[in-house]
Amino acid sequence: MAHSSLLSYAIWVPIVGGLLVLAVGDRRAAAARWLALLVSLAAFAVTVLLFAGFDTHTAAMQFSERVAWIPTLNIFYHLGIDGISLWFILLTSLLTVLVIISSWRNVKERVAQFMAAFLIMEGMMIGVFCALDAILFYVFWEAMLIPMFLIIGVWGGPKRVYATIKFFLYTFLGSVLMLVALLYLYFHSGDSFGLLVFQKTPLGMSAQVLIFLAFFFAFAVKIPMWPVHTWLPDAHVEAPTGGSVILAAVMLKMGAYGFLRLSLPIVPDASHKLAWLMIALSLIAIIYVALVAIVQDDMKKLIAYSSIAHMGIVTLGFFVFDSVAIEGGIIQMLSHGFVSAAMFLCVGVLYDRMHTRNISAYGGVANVMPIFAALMMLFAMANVGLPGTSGFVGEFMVVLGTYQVSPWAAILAATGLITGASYTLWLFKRVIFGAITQTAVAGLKDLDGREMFVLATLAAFTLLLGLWPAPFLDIVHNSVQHLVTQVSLSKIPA
Amino acid sequence: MHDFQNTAWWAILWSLIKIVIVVVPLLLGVAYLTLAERKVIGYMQVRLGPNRVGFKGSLQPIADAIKLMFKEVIIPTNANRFLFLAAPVLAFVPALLVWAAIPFGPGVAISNMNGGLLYVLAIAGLGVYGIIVAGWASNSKYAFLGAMRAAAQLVAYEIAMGFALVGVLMLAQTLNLSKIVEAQAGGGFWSWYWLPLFPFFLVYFISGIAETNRAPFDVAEGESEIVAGFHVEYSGMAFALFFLAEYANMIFVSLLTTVLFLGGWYAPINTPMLTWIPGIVWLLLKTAFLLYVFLWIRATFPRYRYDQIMRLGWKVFIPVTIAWIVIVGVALETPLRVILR
Amino acid sequence: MLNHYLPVLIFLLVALVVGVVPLLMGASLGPSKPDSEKLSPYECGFEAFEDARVKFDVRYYLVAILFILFDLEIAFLFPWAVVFDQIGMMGFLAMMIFLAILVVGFIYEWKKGALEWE
Amino acid sequence: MSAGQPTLAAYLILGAILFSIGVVGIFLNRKNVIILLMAIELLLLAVNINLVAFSRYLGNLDGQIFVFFILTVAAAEAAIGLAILVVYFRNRHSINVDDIDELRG
Amino acid sequence: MNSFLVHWTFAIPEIWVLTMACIVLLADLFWGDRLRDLAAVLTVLTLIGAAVLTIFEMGQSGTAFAGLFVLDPFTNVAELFSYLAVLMVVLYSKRYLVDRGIYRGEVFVLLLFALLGIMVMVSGGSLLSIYLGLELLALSQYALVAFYRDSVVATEAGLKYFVLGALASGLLLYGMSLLYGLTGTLDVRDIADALVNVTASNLVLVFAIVFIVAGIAFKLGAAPFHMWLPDVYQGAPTVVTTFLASAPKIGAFALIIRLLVDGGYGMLESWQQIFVALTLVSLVVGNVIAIAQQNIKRMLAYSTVGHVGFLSLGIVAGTETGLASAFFYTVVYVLMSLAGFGMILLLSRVGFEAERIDDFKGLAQRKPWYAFLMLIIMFSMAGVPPTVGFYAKLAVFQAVIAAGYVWLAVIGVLLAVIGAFYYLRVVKVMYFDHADAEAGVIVRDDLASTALSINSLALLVLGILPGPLMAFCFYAMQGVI
Repeated sequence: MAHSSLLSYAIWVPIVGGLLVLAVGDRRAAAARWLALLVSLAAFAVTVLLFAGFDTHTAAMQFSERVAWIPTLNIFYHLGIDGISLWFILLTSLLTVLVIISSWRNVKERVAQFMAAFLIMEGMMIGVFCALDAILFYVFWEAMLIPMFLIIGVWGGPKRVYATIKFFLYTFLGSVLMLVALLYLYFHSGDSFGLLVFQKTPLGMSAQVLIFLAFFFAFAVKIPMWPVHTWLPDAHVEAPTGGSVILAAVMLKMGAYGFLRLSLPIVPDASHKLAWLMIALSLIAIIYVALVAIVQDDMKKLIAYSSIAHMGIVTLGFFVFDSVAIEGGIIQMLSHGFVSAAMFLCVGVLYDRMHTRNISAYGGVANVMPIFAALMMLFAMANVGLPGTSGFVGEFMVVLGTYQVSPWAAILAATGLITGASYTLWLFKRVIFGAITQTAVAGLKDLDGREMFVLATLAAFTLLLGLWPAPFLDIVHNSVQHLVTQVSLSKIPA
Repeated sequence: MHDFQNTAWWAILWSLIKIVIVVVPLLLGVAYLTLAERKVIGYMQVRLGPNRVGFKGSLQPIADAIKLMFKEVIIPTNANRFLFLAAPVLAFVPALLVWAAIPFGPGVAISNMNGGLLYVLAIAGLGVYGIIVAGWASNSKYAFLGAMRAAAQLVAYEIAMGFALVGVLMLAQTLNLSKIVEAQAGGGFWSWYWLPLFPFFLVYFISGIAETNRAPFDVAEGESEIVAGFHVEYSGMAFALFFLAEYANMIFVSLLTTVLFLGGWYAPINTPMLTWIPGIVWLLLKTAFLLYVFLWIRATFPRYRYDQIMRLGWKVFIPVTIAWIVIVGVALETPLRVILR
Repeated sequence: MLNHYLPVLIFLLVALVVGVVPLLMGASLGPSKPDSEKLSPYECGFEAFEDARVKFDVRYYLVAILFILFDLEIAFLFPWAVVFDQIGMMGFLAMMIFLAILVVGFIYEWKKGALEWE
Repeated sequence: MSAGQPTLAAYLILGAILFSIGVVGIFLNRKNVIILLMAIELLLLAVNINLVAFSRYLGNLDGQIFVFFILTVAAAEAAIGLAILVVYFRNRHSINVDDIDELRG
Repeated sequence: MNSFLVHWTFAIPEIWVLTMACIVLLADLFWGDRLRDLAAVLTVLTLIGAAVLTIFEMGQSGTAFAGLFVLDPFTNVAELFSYLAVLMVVLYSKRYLVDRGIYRGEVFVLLLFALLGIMVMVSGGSLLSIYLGLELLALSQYALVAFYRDSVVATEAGLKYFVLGALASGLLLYGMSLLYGLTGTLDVRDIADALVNVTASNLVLVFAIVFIVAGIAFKLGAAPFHMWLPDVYQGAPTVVTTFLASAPKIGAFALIIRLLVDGGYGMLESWQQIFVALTLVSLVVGNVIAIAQQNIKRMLAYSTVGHVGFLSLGIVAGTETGLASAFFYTVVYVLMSLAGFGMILLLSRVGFEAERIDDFKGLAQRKPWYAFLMLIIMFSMAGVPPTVGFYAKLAVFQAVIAAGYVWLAVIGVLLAVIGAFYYLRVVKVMYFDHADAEAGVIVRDDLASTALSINSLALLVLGILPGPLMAFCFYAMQGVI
């Protein structure tokens, strides 16, 4: 293929660029910012090339690269993407650009390190989406924690240390069990770490269940699913805006991606067997966590809980094993990527001005920041899942798909969505509408150019995905079909 | 009778007989060595020495022994009673025990053991415990100093002594003392080991003087400095045992030097005239000569300070002996070995 | 083998008897009239201090330690010397290497002043 | 071996007893570090008894050669142990085992 | 030539190191006053020379000196890593020693002798030579620990180390004596042959194995035989701790290879069971107790116990792959602890040991580069990719799962998570906390900091490209069984 090392570029351009930014140093902050922006744009360009060269007619892996990496242990540097990965790669590189722009002014300390952390993390996240070798996957998966750990810990809020260590240990704990499962699979797949080989490896039911549970811990923590979600609100509240954006928009997706790439195809029988559990947990996330969200008075925390609920819809979609639902889940992930990112950015905008995230400190923001209010309105609607926005498409497809399999689950999920609508709208009402009660609010200035650009970009994608989802679905479709076929076939040896 | 000779009882009886044959003359020898010492040194200092008891003082040792027997054995306050009394025994027993391996003629010994030299070295080394224990148990500053000096002195000479013996072993190729003497047979005094191993001979004999705590290496006693040192608190028979041990050791060292370096019982020149004289006579003559040297040295040299002993042992003897071992070794690896063997 | 050492054992007993008996004789024949002056340790006429077992110079340890080491090296030399004729050039050279290392150590302690007794 | 001579087992039991005394001495001794050094010597001597007994029993000299080396090493070990003890004493003015408590946690 | 001397050339690296150690000793004795760096420079030359000589004999294998000496790939590879470890220690050491007035040639001579001990252990083909190597190493270590004789803690550490180290030697030796009695030979290969005829349930054999494994565990620092380790690591001068935590572990590993694999592989089941227990206890003790530590040297000591637990996973596996991954872990551990203790070394100065975790507060602001390096080191120790520490864990987990001990691997990974906590704490104080006023200056030492940078970055670079190192370590174990 012509672009045979495009994926490597997508991974290594930001990482190497990040190291360069680091080398520029904190003292030359301006240079570091510009270089970072340049690098992120370059990385974005690479991913756009990927998009341009992608063949939608096949479910096979594209842009494959396979080089022996650690021959002693049969580990390969094996990359490749299908329709499912492609979108997340694009999402990642796009959001990194936006995060860098949005952090332009409001990060003042250790600028170069901050930018570098994001760039390096970008490369690793893309790596997760591209990796086709289990160990490579795991390496990117884990390595990503380091920059995030630092981002929250160094640039975060007052309780950042607690939050970041909790974040790290939760995710680490989840992942190491996955590692054991991957190693176990190695020996049952004829000494290979290839994810594609794993997918063809026959496995007995009990082994499958254990592997599924190991994967489950890794991915459920990351998504996060109830009851292992408790790190997320803390992490979000303490993280700097950029960190929250990446965390919500990309990192959470990784858990879901893991289910798609690993759990479903590798242990289909266990997935079926334990689907009830996954559905139950998803529903709890949708309903219970939404209720929890209502009572929050910290905006970030509220959005964090809403993220958990939204990701519940995603997992629900995956575990009804219906192609519509799965596609819906993927769309929901993308949508959430834009919307939650935007919501966090909105909160960031307010926080930069007021230095509080307490809902009661606001009220009547619309009066002084009309443009901001309008944009935030759009995102709130999308978060609720109003038709015409991206949120609607995903949620609708999931509920539709679920209904065909389990009407009750679909009804419960729909109920949860209504709860979701209530807290988002209530948040919006309390912050944006009403009379100005606080003097500080009266002095707020509307969005500046950078903020406008960032939010507008996201708004565009939100609307695009909501109004015209077909191109998104086209790319995903073949891969999902392939996945559904894989899941439907039992791997238990006869 | 023949059966009896094979029983264990006979073995024990025969051993006892041999022991008595050795020990009784030894103790007499010790007694008269004290007299000889006083006489010899007396003459060297142009005095007469003891001359009242018996003919020209010939009963003096007996008188001394009887006197000591009736003296009070004082045990100082705060002394460790048991160790205080054990110390003289500890000094005396090895002094006797070493004689077990000494050959008086070809194969003639209380025990003609193969590891004779090792045995002798081991037992002789125990003697110093008596001194150290005595000094420690006495609870007296002078005694304690004496004990420390004894230890320091041991540390100074013992290594050189060991190296000196290595030379003998290299030539003799056996640890059996009797066979070491036999290895020196052949010509006459020129085939004895004192000649090829002359440095070892000197080192060994000087170390022997130090081992017996004799002047000029009598720092452990040092009458004029620490008033008799380790045995300052001893009196009566307890003191006598130290005394016996010291003189028995003198004889032993002289005899062993004879065995190792001066051809044991062999005559100095291998002519019929001299070889008719029994070997034991030659042996005793040589020993007597060395004993005389002991006394001569005592009368001649001032006492070494213990740091000087240390320097002598470590900085002179050890380098010399190591070098000579190498020289002997090299010589043995070359045609020169014909001369040495 | 054992018959070489039986005499030694007997000799040991004899020597003990010969050592202990005079001591007992001296104790029984001699007078025993202790008084505190007589029993106090000799101290050149001064009143005796309570305990004479004072701490002493660390140098004793140093030299004693060196002594232990050298003394054990001799333990290697003895068997070597006894079989000198049978081990040939190999054995000779091996011991020379050993001695060379020993000498290195010896030079070291000499130069470091471990042998200076002042 | 003739009757009446100690059997191999007897030597091994002796070795085991000595070894146990050494180990117990190291762990139960609360008084003096010198006693620890002695206990260590005892361990090595117990091993030596084993080796010599085996060597004689097997008619194979290797064990005795090993003993030779162990003796030397034991001496070197004692030398270093004493040296450390001396520097320790200089710093702390005590060789009481219970006083060795500067490092804990 | 005498048959004893056949292949004597195999021992040329050992002979070279011995000769040079003597030369360094004498050279320093005579010219050390005028040329203060003489000993250090000569030591570095010695190491380089030894490496060259070792590389020259790579590929050869066989025994020499009537079986006392073994040359195989493991010998070469382990020796090369030992040189590297000592080299790093020497490069780091100067300023620390100068500051404390103990920059003396003896330190380097002792290091060389310790190295020689390791080399002899690594190439030991007989219980005798292994024991002698072990003791040469141990005696040098005791002396090194107590070398800083004005320090109360150092001398106390030396005393503790000595007593427990001697106890360990005693245990090992007792086991060796039983093994000798059972097989009638000291040569490990002959022992292996002789053990074929001994039933595994033979009580004497079981005793022998237990004692030998206990001795090895002591030397390795595996719990519950780890009591000496925290005290010694904390008390010893940091230069010495750096050494203790590096090359000697290769030596201890060699004990396993030579005694248990070369000699006792027939008894695999017996010692495997003991190692399962050792692994479990080490993992738990090391990782859990480390959390409570305030002193970073002590923390790293407990972390060592934890690492020993991890590397024993590979030994538990007992396969060639398992041993190879355990060896790889050992090598990686050596690299990591060199860097970790090297960092403490560099940050310390007179009157300030930089050994409290709080001393690292705000390092990211004061010295971002050092903080970054320490970050790499800590994450590598925690086993987080993309650092080489991860692959070490990966390899042993893989081996132990292959051997069917999935449960052990699960416990291992869980404790790895607990372990991550205390490493993160160091990162936390460096990056998230603000500096105390007192902890300011860092004295320049360009050579050492360059070495440290290389060492630490190597953890990262090897994490991205671990292939060659791993292949090298696996090569070392080729045909070991």
